[in-house]
Amino acid sequence: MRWVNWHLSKRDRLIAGGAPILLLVVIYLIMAAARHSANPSDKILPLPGGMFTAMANLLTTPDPLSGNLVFWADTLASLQRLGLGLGIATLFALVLGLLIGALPPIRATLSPLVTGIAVIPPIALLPVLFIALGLGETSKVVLIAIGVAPVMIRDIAAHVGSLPREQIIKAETLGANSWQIIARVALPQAMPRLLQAIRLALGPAWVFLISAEAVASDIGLGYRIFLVRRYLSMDVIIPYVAWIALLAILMDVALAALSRKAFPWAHGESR
Amino acid sequence: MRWVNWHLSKRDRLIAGGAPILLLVVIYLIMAAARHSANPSDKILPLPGGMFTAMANLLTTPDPLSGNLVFWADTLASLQRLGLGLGIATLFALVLGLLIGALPPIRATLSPLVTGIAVIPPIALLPVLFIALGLGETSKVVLIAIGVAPVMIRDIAAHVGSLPREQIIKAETLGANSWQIIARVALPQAMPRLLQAIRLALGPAWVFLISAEAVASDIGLGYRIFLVRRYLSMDVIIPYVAWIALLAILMDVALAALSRKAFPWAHGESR
Amino acid sequence: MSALLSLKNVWVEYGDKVVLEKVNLEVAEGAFLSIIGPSGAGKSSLLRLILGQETPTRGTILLDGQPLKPECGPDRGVVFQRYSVFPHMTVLGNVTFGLECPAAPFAARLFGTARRKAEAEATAMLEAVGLGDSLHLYPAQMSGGMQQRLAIAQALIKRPRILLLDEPFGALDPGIRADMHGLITRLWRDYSLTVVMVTHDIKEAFTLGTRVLALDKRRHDPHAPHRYGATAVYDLPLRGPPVPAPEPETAPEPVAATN
Amino acid sequence: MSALLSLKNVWVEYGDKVVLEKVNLEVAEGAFLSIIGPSGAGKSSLLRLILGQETPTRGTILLDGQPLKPECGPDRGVVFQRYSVFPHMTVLGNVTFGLECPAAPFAARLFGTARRKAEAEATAMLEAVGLGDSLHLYPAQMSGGMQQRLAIAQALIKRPRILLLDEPFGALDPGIRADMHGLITRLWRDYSLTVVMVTHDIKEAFTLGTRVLALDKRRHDPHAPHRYGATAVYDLPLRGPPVPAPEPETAPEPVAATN
Amino acid sequence: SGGGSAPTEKKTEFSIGWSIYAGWMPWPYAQQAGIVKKWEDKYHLKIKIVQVNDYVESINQYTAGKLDGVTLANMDALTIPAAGGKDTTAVILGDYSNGNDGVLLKGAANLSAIKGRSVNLVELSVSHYLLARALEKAGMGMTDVKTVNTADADIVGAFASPDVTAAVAWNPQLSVMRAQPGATQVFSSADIPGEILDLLVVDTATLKANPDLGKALAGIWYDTVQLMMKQDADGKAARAAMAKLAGAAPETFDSQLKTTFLYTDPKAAVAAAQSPALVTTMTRVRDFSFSKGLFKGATSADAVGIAFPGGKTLGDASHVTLRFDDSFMKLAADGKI
Ligand SMILES: Nc1ncnc2c1ncn2[C@@H]1O[C@H](COP(=O)(O)OP(=O)(O)OP(=O)(O)O)[C@@H](O)[C@H]1O
Ligand SMILES: Nc1ncnc2c1ncn2[C@@H]1O[C@H](COP(=O)(O)OP(=O)(O)OP(=O)(O)O)[C@@H](O)[C@H]1O
Ligand SMILES: [Mg+2]
Ligand SMILES: [Mg+2]
Repeated sequence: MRWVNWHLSKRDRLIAGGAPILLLVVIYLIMAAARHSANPSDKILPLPGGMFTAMANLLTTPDPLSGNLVFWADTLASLQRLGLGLGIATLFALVLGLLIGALPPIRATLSPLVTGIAVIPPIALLPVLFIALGLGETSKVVLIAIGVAPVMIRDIAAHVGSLPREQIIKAETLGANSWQIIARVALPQAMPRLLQAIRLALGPAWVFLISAEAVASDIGLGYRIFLVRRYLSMDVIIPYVAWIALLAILMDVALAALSRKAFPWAHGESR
Repeated sequence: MRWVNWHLSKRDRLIAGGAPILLLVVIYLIMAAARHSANPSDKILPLPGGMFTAMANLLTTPDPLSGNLVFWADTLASLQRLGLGLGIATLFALVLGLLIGALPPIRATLSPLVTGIAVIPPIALLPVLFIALGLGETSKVVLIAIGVAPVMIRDIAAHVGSLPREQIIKAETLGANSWQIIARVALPQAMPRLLQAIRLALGPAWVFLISAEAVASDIGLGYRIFLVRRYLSMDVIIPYVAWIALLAILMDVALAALSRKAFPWAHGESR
Repeated sequence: MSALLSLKNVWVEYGDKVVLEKVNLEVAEGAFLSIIGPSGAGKSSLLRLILGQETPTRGTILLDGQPLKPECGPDRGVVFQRYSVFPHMTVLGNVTFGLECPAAPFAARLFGTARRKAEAEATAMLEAVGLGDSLHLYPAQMSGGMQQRLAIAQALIKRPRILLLDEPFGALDPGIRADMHGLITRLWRDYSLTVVMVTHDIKEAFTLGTRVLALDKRRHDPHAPHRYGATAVYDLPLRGPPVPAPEPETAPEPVAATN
Repeated sequence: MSALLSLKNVWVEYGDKVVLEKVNLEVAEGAFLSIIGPSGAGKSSLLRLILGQETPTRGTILLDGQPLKPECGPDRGVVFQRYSVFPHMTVLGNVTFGLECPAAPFAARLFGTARRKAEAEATAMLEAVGLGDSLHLYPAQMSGGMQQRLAIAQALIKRPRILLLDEPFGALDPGIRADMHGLITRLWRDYSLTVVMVTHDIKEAFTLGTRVLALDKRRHDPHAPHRYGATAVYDLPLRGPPVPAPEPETAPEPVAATN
Repeated sequence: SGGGSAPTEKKTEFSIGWSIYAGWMPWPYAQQAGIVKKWEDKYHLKIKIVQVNDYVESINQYTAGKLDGVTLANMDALTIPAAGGKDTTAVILGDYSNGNDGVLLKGAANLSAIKGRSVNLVELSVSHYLLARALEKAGMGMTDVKTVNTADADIVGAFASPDVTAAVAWNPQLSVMRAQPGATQVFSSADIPGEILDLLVVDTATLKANPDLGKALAGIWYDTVQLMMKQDADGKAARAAMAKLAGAAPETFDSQLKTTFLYTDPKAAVAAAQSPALVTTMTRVRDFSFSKGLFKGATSADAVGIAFPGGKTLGDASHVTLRFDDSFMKLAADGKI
């Protein structure tokens, strides 16, 4: 049977998908064990035991500031910032993406600006951001939003812009004005793409969150990572990064499921 | 006339697109002037004159390490890294994106891994990256590649995976094996999307380049920005960022033009 | 009666390929114009011109004596050759949309009784095209012929002044096709629509139309096949009202006048 | 002669919607089977089953006495109802592709003389379907009927053992349709293909086919319209070879035997 | 060694990492001015002087064994490589910060006003130590302020933001921040002279196997600092070149040098290394570090052993990972290199 047609069963998919990840874990363990046998206090590739101790410590120590347990306090703070930043970015992507994609005058006006913002690395202009927004939560949330929104806006705009022209004309013959075309034709068809765009933005969003928390912060997963990076405490960094990856993968899976559930027409077999 | 149908002339598009950018520049100038009238030695929002002097200095001073003029040496070093990083990412996106998108067994095996890598913020693992790859060019190029490739891979894979099933079946009835389906059906149709993915990846790629140069480098646009940030020399940072934006926009425009030129079938009016 | 629609010396060219040349056409209000012609002659292009989707490279098009704006409104309805419906709306949603647009310019949706009324009207129309059983399917779950009927229902529910049909019955079996003939004839008469229909079925063209237009190339240069475009080679006004298609036994009740 | 293709008690269901029920069918090698039936009856679904694109919810399908693999090979050729061609290949590329695949399993492309030979063969086929003037157009630049003819040429150039046609001539004008009838009949006879063709044109079904199958629902429950699926309600073997369509004056030379 | 593979064998190629700081600029200048080459030729070695833009990353790279030596502060030498089990030798005691680190307040002229404020600083760095010492001297404790970790590259921009009113930083950032309207320096390392030391450290095993490396480094260092401190045109040119390498104006760099107590004379450096004050300083530093939890898993501040010239040790003598070695400076003082 051709590979293009070789559909695996659910169980086989799990096995196949797990294998490379397991392999990486095993390679890591072997390398870590080798380094530890050479230098028992090696910090760069900690053994599971070491990570376990370090994490147990963070899971049981209360944070001096909030009184909550450090690990959960970090998680909560980061998720809040991420949620707000991604939420704002999504909102912008939807509104501007639809307007830019559907309305030529808006496209002409805003598209160069969005492209410009998209290609300006926001971390290069952090000082300006600080002056404008201070050093508090706002600047972190805004950094995430500015970091991921332009790509999302451009993605949605391109998707809306490539809707078949027949659909727009059909809507016009049905008496739709520009607003109705946006609300009833472009918006619903942009939604699955928006969810896909959020999924693709998750990775960059975490990058910007961590960068923001590295710059100035007193709590958060990125704060902790950058604090202990000073001491090359990979026994904290690796579990934290794994935890971030797990959270992000859960969000990814949830978004994919939401898309299939909410927009069945976009996932059915085409005929 | 409805806004959806209001197509502007080329000249009007230029005016409309330039207006908001001009507006931002004017706002900046007003704010800078206000700050300077309050504190003539303000460093945060430099006046054009100050930026001009600072840049003239960098444009005429030779770099002590390489002997070339600082500004051009920085530009060249950064562009080289960016080109290599983006090139590698593009290659991976194309090969893995095609395989994951077209072949279910590969999809089952690699898709979870790619998702995992996509959501791990590479910035958090910078120490590991630099330790594994050293402080040379490799680590910077790899950071860019790791930073942008997963999003691109997933984008291409999703695009290839959503090619109409009829096309695959049609190709099979024409005697195509999996390889031929990938090479002749999936690959060419993925190309315009790949160019679009590169365009969207330009912004993040610059972010990763600058992050890498901030940590370990002695030349490059990002190095210079982080070097002078210690002195809050916004008179250098702002022109550098503007230069980065200009370079990125030129690349963006070139890629868009390339796509229209090389893949006319993907840009023609649909009927 | 002056012409509702008039094309004067209209040309359509793509690069150096001439598709339509020197097309002159006057369509009177209330006419049922059938257009026939070989594949690739430019029939669909002609409909696109009337829709405002494309502009002629040369010549002018007048609607009600005014130059045609390059955009389309609810005065025109269309069934495209590749029956395109909205993939994200159910069958019922696709048809109700046309009723919601004028009624809810801001909300873009109807609610409550207004919605139920619109849905009832849409359901009646869908029953007339034989899709009464499939109200809640998405287009991707339907057969080609069902999608085509949906596109027809979607266009007809608006009762547009000018109805543009591009091979509307091509994917239908003879039984359902006869039903559709009956339906369209009835609506055409009851609402005095003006219909422009492209078809490959000569019998259909003559049975339904009050006038048959044949598009084809007048000249053909075998060494430069693109140099000559198609134009109206025959224009046959048929006398008298068109013979309505025989009412088939299984025909549904006419939909008319629910609004 | 034992059956080339046999369906035994085949059902197709979507959720609780029954589309095909208890379909039993034996197709002999060399047959020309016409399938007719109302829109939405399941004709395209039946073709998808034979293609291996879908698997039946119940029952078995045998090809040459072997259970059908759930994938398709070059032994079957297809023209889909919504004539899908490769949008990124030119007309010539679309047709040449089928010749390149078996000849260049690794390069996936032909070069030099081999390429010129393949292109000559493809051009001959394209001239037979009347697209000789449009070799370098992309599908998006062609009319509906031209795309349909391209899809036909693409399938015919492979001379597949089993040819599956889903309303292949629906978008063609009578003149070109007659040419196509001639072409397909000739290829069917010369290469002893087995053809399964869905059509809405009853005359076409009887003219071309050696056997006509009517798919429809046997029972219909108005309160539960989805509970009953369609099955073969008539199966008429026509005696003698089919009457070939009259050779039209403008018919191109037969393409056959360039390879 | 902490780098995993112990480079105990003799080798001829070494890399020394540095990052931008007034007291470390002699290293890249020595490279540029050919002084490194001179000593390379003398001892038949190759020494690569590698710039790492990010200070922490330069130490990480050293700890991971990618660099044979690195420039760092005494506290970081203790808490990062030494606490991480990497046996490290301080070959050169370059200078101590004599005002290069400072505590800044906005809208107040006195340290006591810091009470209750949020202080932006690089947590767990010498800045943190300086703050702790400042609070101690003013009769306060760490609980009297709230610290916000701020990256050293961003602290200038952060301090320009109106909602930041207190910060601790080092030069060159410090001088820029101090110049901002309304900012006052209320405490500096000049108030605790000799406690913040800037060192060049080398992996102990590498040094043992290649003593010539220590000699060459000492030679390079004293050649360079003596050249730069000359009050003639050569000295001025050297300082100007260093300023350029640091991305600063010559005047700025000169003012930073004023707050850096450079041990230009090897004899002074040897004396400082042998002085009991160094033991006191290191005791303070390690107690502070231990209190901040920087000795991973250790139950007492004695867990990390520190050796001083003359066989004195502090903490666990069987587990010495930080050694102050005056032998190479002594050789330089005696002109034996
Ligand atoms: N995913 C699906 N979910 C529910 N019903 C489906 C789905 N796919 C197909 N169907 C139903 O299957 C039936 C048969 O479709 P098919 O395309 O085979 O019809 P057909 O005989 O080819 O009709 P036509 O002549 O209009 O092309 C239709 O009634 C359709 O609604
Ligand atoms: N973008 C384009 N570039 C070049 N030629 C084009 C383009 N678009 C359309 N054409 C040509 O215009 C001609 C008319 O197309 P049109 O769709 O109007 O034909 P038609 O009469 O509707 O045919 P059919 O009966 O097959 O639908 C075709 O020959 C087609 O090749
Ligand atoms: Mg057409
Ligand atoms: Mg069908």
